[in-house]
Amino acid sequence: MVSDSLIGAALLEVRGASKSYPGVQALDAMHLDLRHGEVHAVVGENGAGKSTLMKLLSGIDRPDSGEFFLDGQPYTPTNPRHALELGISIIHQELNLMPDLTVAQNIFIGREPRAAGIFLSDRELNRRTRELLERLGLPLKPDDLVGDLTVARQQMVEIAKALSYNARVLIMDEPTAALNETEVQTLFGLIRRFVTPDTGVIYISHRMHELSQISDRVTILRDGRYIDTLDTASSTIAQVISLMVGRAINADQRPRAATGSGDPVLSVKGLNTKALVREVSFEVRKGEILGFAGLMGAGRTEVARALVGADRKNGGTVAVHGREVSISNPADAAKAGIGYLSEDRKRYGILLGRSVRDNVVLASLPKFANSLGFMQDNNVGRAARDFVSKLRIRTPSAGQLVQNLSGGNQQKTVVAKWLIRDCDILIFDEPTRGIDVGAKDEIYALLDELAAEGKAIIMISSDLPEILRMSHRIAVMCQGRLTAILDNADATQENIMHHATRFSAEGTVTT
Amino acid sequence: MTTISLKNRIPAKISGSLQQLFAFGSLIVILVFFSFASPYFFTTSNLVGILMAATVTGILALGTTFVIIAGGIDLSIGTGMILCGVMTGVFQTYWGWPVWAGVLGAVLFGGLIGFVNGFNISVLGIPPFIATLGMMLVASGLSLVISGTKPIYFKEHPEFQLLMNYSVIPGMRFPLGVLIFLILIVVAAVILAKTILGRYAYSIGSNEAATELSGVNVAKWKIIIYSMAGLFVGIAGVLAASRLSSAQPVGGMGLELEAIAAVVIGGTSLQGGKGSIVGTMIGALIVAVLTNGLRVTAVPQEWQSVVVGCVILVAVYMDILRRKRA
Amino acid sequence: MTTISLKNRIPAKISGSLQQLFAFGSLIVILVFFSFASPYFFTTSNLVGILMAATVTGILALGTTFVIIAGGIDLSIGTGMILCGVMTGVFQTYWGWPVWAGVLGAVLFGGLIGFVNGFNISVLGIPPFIATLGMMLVASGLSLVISGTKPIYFKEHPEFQLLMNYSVIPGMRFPLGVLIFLILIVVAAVILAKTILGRYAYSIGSNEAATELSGVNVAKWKIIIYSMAGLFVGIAGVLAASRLSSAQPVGGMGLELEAIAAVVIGGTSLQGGKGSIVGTMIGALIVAVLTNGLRVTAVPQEWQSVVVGCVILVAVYMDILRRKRA
Amino acid sequence: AGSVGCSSKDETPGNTKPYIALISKGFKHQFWQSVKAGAEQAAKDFDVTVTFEGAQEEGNVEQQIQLLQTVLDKKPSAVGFAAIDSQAAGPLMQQAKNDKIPVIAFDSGVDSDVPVCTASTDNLAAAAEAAKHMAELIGHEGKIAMIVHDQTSVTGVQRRDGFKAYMEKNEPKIKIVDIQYQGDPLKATDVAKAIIAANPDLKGLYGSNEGAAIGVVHAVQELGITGKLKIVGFDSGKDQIDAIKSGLMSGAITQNPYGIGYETVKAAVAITKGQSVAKNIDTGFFWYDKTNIDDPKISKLLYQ
Ligand SMILES: Nc1ncnc2c1ncn2[C@@H]1O[C@H](COP(=O)(O)OP(=O)(O)OP(=O)(O)O)[C@@H](O)[C@H]1O
Ligand SMILES: Nc1ncnc2c1ncn2[C@@H]1O[C@H](COP(=O)(O)OP(=O)(O)OP(=O)(O)O)[C@@H](O)[C@H]1O
Ligand SMILES: [Mg+2]
Ligand SMILES: [Mg+2]
Repeated sequence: MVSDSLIGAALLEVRGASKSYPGVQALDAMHLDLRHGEVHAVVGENGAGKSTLMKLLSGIDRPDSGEFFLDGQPYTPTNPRHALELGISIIHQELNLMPDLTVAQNIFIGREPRAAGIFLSDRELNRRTRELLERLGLPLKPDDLVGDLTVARQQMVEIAKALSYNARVLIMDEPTAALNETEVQTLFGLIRRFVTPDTGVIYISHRMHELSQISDRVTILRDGRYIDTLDTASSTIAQVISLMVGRAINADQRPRAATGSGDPVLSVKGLNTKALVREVSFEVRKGEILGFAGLMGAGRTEVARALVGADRKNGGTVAVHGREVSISNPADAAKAGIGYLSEDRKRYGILLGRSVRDNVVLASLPKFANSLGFMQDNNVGRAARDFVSKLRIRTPSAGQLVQNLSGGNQQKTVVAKWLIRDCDILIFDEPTRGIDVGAKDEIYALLDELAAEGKAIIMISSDLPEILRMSHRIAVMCQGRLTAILDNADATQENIMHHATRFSAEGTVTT
Repeated sequence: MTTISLKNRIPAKISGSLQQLFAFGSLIVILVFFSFASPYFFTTSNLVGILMAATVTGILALGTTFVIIAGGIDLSIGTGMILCGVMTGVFQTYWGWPVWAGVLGAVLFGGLIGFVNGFNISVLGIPPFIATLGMMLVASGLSLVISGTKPIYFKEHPEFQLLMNYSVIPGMRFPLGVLIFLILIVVAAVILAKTILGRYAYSIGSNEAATELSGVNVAKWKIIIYSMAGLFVGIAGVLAASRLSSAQPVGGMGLELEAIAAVVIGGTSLQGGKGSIVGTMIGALIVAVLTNGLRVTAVPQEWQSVVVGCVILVAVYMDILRRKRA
Repeated sequence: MTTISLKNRIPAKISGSLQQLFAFGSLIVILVFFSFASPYFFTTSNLVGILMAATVTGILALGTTFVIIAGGIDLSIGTGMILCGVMTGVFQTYWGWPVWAGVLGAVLFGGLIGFVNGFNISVLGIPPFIATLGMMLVASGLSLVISGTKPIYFKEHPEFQLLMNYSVIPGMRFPLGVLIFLILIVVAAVILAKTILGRYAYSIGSNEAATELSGVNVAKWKIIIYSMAGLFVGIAGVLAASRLSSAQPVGGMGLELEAIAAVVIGGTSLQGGKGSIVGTMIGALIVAVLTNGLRVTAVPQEWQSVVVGCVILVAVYMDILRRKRA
Repeated sequence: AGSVGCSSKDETPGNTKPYIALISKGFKHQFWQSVKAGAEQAAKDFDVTVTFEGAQEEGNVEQQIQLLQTVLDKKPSAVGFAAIDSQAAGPLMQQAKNDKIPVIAFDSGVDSDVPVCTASTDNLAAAAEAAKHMAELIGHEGKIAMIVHDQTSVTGVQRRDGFKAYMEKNEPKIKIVDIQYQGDPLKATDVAKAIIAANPDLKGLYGSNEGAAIGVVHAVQELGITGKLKIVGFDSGKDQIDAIKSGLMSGAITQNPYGIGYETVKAAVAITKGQSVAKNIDTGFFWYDKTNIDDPKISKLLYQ
């Protein structure tokens, strides 16, 4: 499908790249051509092989067969250093930062400014970083420890680092998965500024509506194979999705009525934390999905973590089914029937070195053990297989190590963990991060099902359409305070943004 | 595609034990080598002697496997074992308890040492290295203080020495202590592979924060894991005392390194989250067989540690090569 | 909001040294305590004696700090140091090299040991624990083999002992060895905080894969870090030999634990990525002061290790409490 | 020297007794505990203050030097010193001399002109005595092996060399087939078993201290070959005494640890009073076996 006339015009070209891992043909004769001065989107379902292709381009892995060309010259990267030297800079799907180093130290690792030969010049380092961050308009401080930042801010560090290389080809693997709308627009601004007739961007995302905003063309792959390349301007989202999944998806946005009737299952009163959260009070009712919206750093994650005892509360009460419970750690929370799915998958979500099976049952082991503590491995296996097929986790078997799954499939694994646990109250913090459109739909359906079963669900999401689609009511946070709780019927994107940016916070506002 | 799906069908268990194959291969090579090098090596009594020599360190390594899989470390096992030996002497000789009570008491005392370690680590938040280093020093001093720096002899209970030495197979010197060791291996392997405790050990070692956020009471399980390691320490202490028919208050330092080495040679990562009892036992046997073989072939002692060091490096390197190729 | 932004504004350096405050506090408490407990304790000559006692372990701990910050471990420093001592004996006494050449040779030999460790770890991929355990055994054997199991005396160069013992301040016994130790502390602190080597040590320990992805040649830097630790081992070995005016071929086992303990008590995490030279030195001094104080106050020797163990636990726990509150 | 430390001895109220510091090679083993007991008895008898310290790990020169340094800084009236490596203590011996602190060597000699006198056992001669008995026990021919508690310490080396030299010189038909080094009783048991396995025709085994000797005893017990092998040992302890009484072990050499401690302090007291003492105080060694073990002259040298 790639016409020969393009050769020579292409900045970066992939011809017939294949790669297999034990049990998986991750890429199968894949094609891609990135032209000078374009933003080229790459889409495909979870596990389609997008990240694998990027790993080959950055020299982390070697293809089994196939060729790459950079400016028409054969390009065979041997390691990440080599790729960087040739002007290819990558933001990987998984964050690759040093948590114990500062923002500045992370950005310039390997390129530290020096004074007198061997000595580092931290002043120069911080100066350059400040300059870079100002130029990019990113709200980061050079000497903050990266480990103290939220995922979203860490993602920004990655972006700043990738842009600081003055690369010719910038590859971004789901850079917006952890960002919300405002930050996404900032990023798009950066990308547009980056693109010149001499450079190009490969952009991977599961957020379909972003494609028309940022990309010139889009390449679709399925099961590791090249499907098609379209001009974004002359194609529709529906078209792209159907090529991606090979079937129709009903991405409708049903407006919901408030459930109103159910009894409150979870009531939070006057929750405070040391850092940010002030006097947050709300209720979630039986059968209800309560959405949490807000800008980055609004404190939604912090509310959830304090609620389940992962962080220390500074006052406030939590009642479940009307009875006050004392929660000082996540085990207490689980006992009280509250489960929390973290936004930070790698750090707080999965056991990378363990199997899918071990991961999905982690929260409910006692359910799978007999009274003597012996595991009933048949039941474990059955449950794991059940959820692997229910959530379409793309894996050769339930025994596969999670570290060998694609990012989206790892996320599905974490979701499955909480579905198996069967809590009365579920807090999902960015549950669809990195999940493809088709699978999102399945997760939405599951959440609806759970709500219909009478569970109370909190869904924290930075994806406003998702919040609007899923929530019965929507809580909006701004700077650690709850600024509004809206019924779905009354909520619009503008409305929510208004409350999310209301800096004159005078305590809890309810509608 | 066919080869790929075929590969998938090999159950994880078998490929898991294939993983051990090389370390096991090294062990076999060493066994074969010494069998040719000395006619006295591959005799029943020498092989039983090797097992007996491996018993104490091996039992310590069993408990340590759990601790290391859970991402911890235990430096107190060597001197803790000495202290448990002294305690069984105190119970039986000073306090006149019957043998069974003295043994049980000392084993539980080992559990108590482990419990304190677990408490210091989980509840007080002291890093495992420091917590167990502190305990190592305390235990080594207490052994001397409690015993008055003298061995305690089992004057009242000469039969206590049978615990290690009683011959279980008539006509053959197969000591009860070795049988206990073999039983403990099976018990430990079952606990690790089949019970919820084993699962939690792997989970905690793999990602403690994620395990905690999954609603698991990590503090509790860590205390249980260290306490269990402590029980193994108690058993090792009792068996060592039984073997010498006396509780020796000195020594034990360095045993922790031997036990940890057995675990790590067996493929368990100090990062936690991975490992197996089979691996640990192969690791322990490699060291025990090598040590015995070098003695039997009368290699000068100053060369022995050079050879042991090199063989460990080569064996582990071969293992890495093999995994890379696979 | 103010508190948050305020917190952010405190530069990392100052909050870093505040972190050390408590461990430092423990040290002061111990110093004050012994000053009241014994009139012999707070005398110039005893304080210099403490520094002298801390010199060898302290120098070993300096190199170990880099290794641990980079996420590694080095068990070979104790016996490696002994081997370097033997080598300086070989160079000076057997081969008749002049003192400076014998010293330089032994220090470089230490660097070679470290290089081999680094090579085995980075290039062959052997886990640091195993690689350095193997080296520990090899070095301990080689010391005996090379020396013929006898101490080597510096018959040709009696002045060699001045390296450790020469009094740098006239009229006061302030030995050159201690001065060398103090200089090395400064050198190590500067390397760690101000040079690219230090930066990469933190970076590799914090996230090795990410460092590699950022284009840093991790294998090379790990080899450099282990080699540097080896140089410290060489210096420690030479000073120990100078102090004893003889190269002792045995011992060293256990020193690695002492050095690692100093590092960890000083707040460096065995996970890597964090730590400081100041912390390590406070850790080393806590142990040295405590040991000396207990001797000076003539606490019965069997109680000494009990006390040291407990004080380590309490000091580290206090440190944790303080950080939690902050 | 530190000016504060110099006169502090007199400043300590109620502690004007002469202070004698003993630095030994170790303190955990019963041998040293026995030396300590003798020293403490002498302290009582002569009304002086005595401290007794040894390296935490027996044979660790570095640790011992640090101990010595610490006590020298306390300016004692006299120091008793059992050197692990006497040359290694050279600079400190010089310091003691400069500070006019008399040094008495005990257990083994100190290779220096500083010590005023030495209270010790002749380990070479003692080991030769053990060899003599071993030769008689096995009928002056056959294979024997040795387990020596330490490869490098003076006592280890002397107890090995004394034994070996005697055999080489006087017993042409006796062959020493293996020498291994191990002083920990548990490990010595495994070592002895390996040696016995490798040498089925072994006639005798020698253990050079308590740990090594009882290791040999337990090895023979575990293998069930009591009587096939002659065992000769060193030092005492209940296990060894029992083994000798039951005939499992033929006999052993005992030193006089209690006497070493006592004589050291006694000599130190004499020196502080300006009296002269003999340059060498031989505290002696004795062969004991089934026949003389209950002899009061012997039994008072044995520790249980
Ligand atoms: N190291 C590995 N070992 C085994 N399988 C692997 C490995 N890396 C990737 N895979 C498999 O290769 C396939 C493609 O994965 P890849 O990460 O490229 O997907 P992706 O398109 O990036 O998906 P996502 O949108 O979920 O990130 C997946 O089935 C994955 O499980
Ligand atoms: N562990 C931490 N240490 C220091 N500051 C933190 C920590 N966790 C959160 N914060 C700060 O608290 C604020 C709230 O972050 P939080 O993650 O709760 O926001 P959020 O609304 O969930 O937004 P996001 O989309 O970034 O997840 C941020 O300013 C963040 O920097
Ligand atoms: Mg991906
Ligand atoms: Mg959040």
